[in-house]
Amino acid sequence: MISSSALNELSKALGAAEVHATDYNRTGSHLDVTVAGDGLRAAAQTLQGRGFFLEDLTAVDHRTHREVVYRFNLYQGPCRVTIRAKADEADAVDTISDLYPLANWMERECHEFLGVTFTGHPDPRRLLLPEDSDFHPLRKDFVVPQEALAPEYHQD
Amino acid sequence: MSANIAPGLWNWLAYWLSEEVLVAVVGLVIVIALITVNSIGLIYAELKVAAHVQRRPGPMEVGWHGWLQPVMDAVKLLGKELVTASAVNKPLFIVAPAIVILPLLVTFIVIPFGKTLIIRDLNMGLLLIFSFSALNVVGILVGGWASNNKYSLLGALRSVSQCVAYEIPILITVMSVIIMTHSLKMSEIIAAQDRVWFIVVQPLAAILYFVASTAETNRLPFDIPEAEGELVAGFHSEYSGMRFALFFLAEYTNMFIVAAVFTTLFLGGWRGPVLPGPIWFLIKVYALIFFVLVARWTFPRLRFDQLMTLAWKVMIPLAMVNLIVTALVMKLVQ
Amino acid sequence: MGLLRYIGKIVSGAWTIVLGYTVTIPEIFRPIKTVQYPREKLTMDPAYRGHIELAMLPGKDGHLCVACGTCVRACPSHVIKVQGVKPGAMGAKAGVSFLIDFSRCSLCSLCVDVCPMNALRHSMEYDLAYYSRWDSVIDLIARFKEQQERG
Amino acid sequence: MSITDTSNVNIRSIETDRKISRGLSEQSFWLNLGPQHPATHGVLRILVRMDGERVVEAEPVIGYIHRGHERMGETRGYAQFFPNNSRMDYLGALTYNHGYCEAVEKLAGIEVPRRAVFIRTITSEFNRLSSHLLWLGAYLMDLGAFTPFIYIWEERELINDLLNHVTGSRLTYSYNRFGGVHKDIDDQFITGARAFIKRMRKRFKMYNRLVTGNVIFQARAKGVGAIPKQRAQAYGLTGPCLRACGVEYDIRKKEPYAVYSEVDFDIPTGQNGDAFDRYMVRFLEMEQSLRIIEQCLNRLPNGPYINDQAPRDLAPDPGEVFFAFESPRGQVNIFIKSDGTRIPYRMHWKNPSYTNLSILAELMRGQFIADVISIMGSFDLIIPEIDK
Repeated sequence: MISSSALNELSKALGAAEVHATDYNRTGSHLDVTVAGDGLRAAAQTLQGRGFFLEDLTAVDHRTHREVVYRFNLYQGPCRVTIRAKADEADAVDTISDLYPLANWMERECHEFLGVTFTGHPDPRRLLLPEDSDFHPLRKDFVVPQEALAPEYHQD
Repeated sequence: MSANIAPGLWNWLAYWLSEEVLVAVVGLVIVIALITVNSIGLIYAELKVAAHVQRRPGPMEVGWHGWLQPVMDAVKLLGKELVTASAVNKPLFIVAPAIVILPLLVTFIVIPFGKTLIIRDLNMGLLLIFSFSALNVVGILVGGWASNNKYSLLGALRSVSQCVAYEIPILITVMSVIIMTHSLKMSEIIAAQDRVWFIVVQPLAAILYFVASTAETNRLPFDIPEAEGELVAGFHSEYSGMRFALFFLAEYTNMFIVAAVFTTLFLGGWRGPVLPGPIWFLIKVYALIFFVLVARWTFPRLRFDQLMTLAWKVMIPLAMVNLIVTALVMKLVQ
Repeated sequence: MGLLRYIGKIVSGAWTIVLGYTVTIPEIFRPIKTVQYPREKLTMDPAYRGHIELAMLPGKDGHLCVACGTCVRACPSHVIKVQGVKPGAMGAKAGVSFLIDFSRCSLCSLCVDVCPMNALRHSMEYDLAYYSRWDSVIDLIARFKEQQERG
Repeated sequence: MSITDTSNVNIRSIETDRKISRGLSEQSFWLNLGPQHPATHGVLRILVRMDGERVVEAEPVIGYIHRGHERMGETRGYAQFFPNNSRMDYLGALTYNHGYCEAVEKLAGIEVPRRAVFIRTITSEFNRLSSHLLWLGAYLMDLGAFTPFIYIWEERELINDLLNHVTGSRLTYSYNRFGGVHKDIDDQFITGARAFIKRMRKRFKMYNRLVTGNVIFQARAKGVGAIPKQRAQAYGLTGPCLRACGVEYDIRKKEPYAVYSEVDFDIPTGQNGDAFDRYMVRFLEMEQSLRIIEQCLNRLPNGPYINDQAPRDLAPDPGEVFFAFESPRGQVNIFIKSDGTRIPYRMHWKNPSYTNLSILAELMRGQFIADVISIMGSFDLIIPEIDK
């Protein structure tokens, strides 16, 4: 298990704008920080330099804004670093797909489901949804269109 | 007037009823019947071998232990629509199955089922078999090309290069047998095995011929022209109904021919104690085919380039060495 | 040396082919393992979870369903429809119509878990196929009565 | 003959097409592998640009069976998501079930009885075993050997019978419950499991003889689709695909959940990261699974199998949890955010097949079409898991 002083050092190195209290046994991450808009790539670069790999990438729709959540981990042992980046007014966040190729697909997925734009993404096409879809189904304001709901079973 | 016609008619009849023609006609009928029965039997054998290797009973519904299953399949295929996709090259597409099957019919002329049970014991018997069974691949190429399907074309191309590669070791291994028999005549090859079968004298040639001929028949582990995991169904992806059945028929007939040649070359043909010659011949042929059938249900498929490597880097050198050694020994014995 | 390795590779490769045959050829002569399905049928394990049915209890006439609707709320796929009536002013409600749409059921057993009366259980049916989507709607009350008549 | 004619091929992007075709011979053509293809095991489509037998560029096209599991998770109660687990990864349904339960229990702070944890581990490992077995058969079927595919069903049938006896299902189990499991295991299961372990160890020898040592199999698998360690890490591969590259990373060891910290087992790793190493890693993992099951059976404690105090209608306090577990295909991440209601505010799943697939495009470049099949087979892709 990683020491708290090392975590403190790490959060400083990441240029965290905000450090959230986290309990590994409860939330599953050792360090939970929010980085300011343009600090994300720097933080990702720092983590890459220290041998962290990208474990997960997703976004949360907070109704007022979108927040992209990155998880990094070490192969040697559990040291999960959660990095949160708030998307700006245009729902845009810098891409890290050039640093972590895995992020390419994860960002595409994030983009189509939550409408977060990743600035500088090389291939921002739809991945899982139809190519021409213009909706973001995991947004809280997304209303399932009536015709998409399953028909009643009696109408055979 | 009738007196004038009668001798002519008689001569004409006598000509047509002469032994030679009679043998040819009856032979042709028998051959066509044989390839059908052989294919049906082999399909049944394949179904059952596959099933029992995998601890299943296989077809059990039509007839006793499902023995009518392949017949029913044939009937089903006869009843199916002959789908011709709009983008195919129609004449070639239609003629390809015939090109595949017809040369194989010809080869039956020289297969010696028994001491006298042979349609024509030609001087160039062995050569005739190899030249006509090699034509088979033309049909596959034409069919694959005419289908206008990328999978079919890839399958056809693979088939051609595979055939070219494996014809060579086959011919070289056969050469080492011919050196010993001094003849291409089937009956003389069998006669030369009077005392001892050539499989004892030429074990390496026998193995090489067996492997190469399995590759010739496009059977697994060498079935890359129709590798269903990669090319869906290879060269016959677009074929349906009886056209597909003809490809199928050709595959099983080819297996029979290849095994028959092996029997003639290495297993003493129809020779054997107690039982009559033709029975021995068929026993040997089907025993060989059994191993080919089981191979399909045992091994994975080789990759295209590995297949070529096997042919050019293993089979051909070994066959050459075998040929040279045979030639040297023959010279020394003389 | 190279030649020896070349020959060794060929021989060892050929040997693995022979080994392959030694696995498959003996299998041909072993007994068959499969069950010929329509002709023979397996008996299902008592724990098997088929579609739900109303539990039949020895010494009890009717089913235990009181149409409380807990299962309806628990069902992830909204498969269950229950209707109940009160027989009189006093007595408890009893289910008179209990429909499930089996084509949408995922057999998760959540309804059986939540039932406060333990009125539900899983049936042993496993070979269900229908011609119409209608047929997959099963009336559990009718089914229960049928079973009761058969005893 | 119009082999270069692409008009009948659904080209995903003309831009990409132009980019690729630059500097290529006229002979190159598009080939649609899938969505209906014998080797893609489901509706995965791989659009490949071929130059003869070689692949120039490959692009996986996914999403054909996207069902929106995450959205479903955000519209229904916690317990109602159980059936969805097994629809994501139909071969590792119990491991998914297990992981989901652990995640929610962590979020809601539910205690789990010891016996239930052991039962979960045993059933998960059986599920892993059956998943690996099916992969073994399916991979060999891709390579053209049909018979191993049938042989593995014999073992799978035994596992299914055992699991059926406990869970009541044979494929899409929803067996775990918050605070325990749905049903206790009994002596019949334990004796059956022990007999199975004994039998399976013998069968491994048969598989070794029939498959592992076979010269054709080795030729098809060795050196095929070798992933350099750095690329595997960059693409975030997990599971056997990563371990085959020599990275000893297994959630069961690094972040042990259930009883994995108490049992003794090894993480098999490979060196070259090729298809053969992936095969070997999975093959050896099956043996490790047997070891885990055996130890769990020996140490199975008595007691309740479910926490009766666990609330039925779960409404965890606001907060979030990130939980990772090891499915047969690799690391699955569950991220659940609760806002205090009975319905999760946000539920996110990262499925291993999805991330593993993302390297495929890079890996396939320059390979033979036959190797593409071998690579895809060795990845053990589960399409519903990719498409979510």
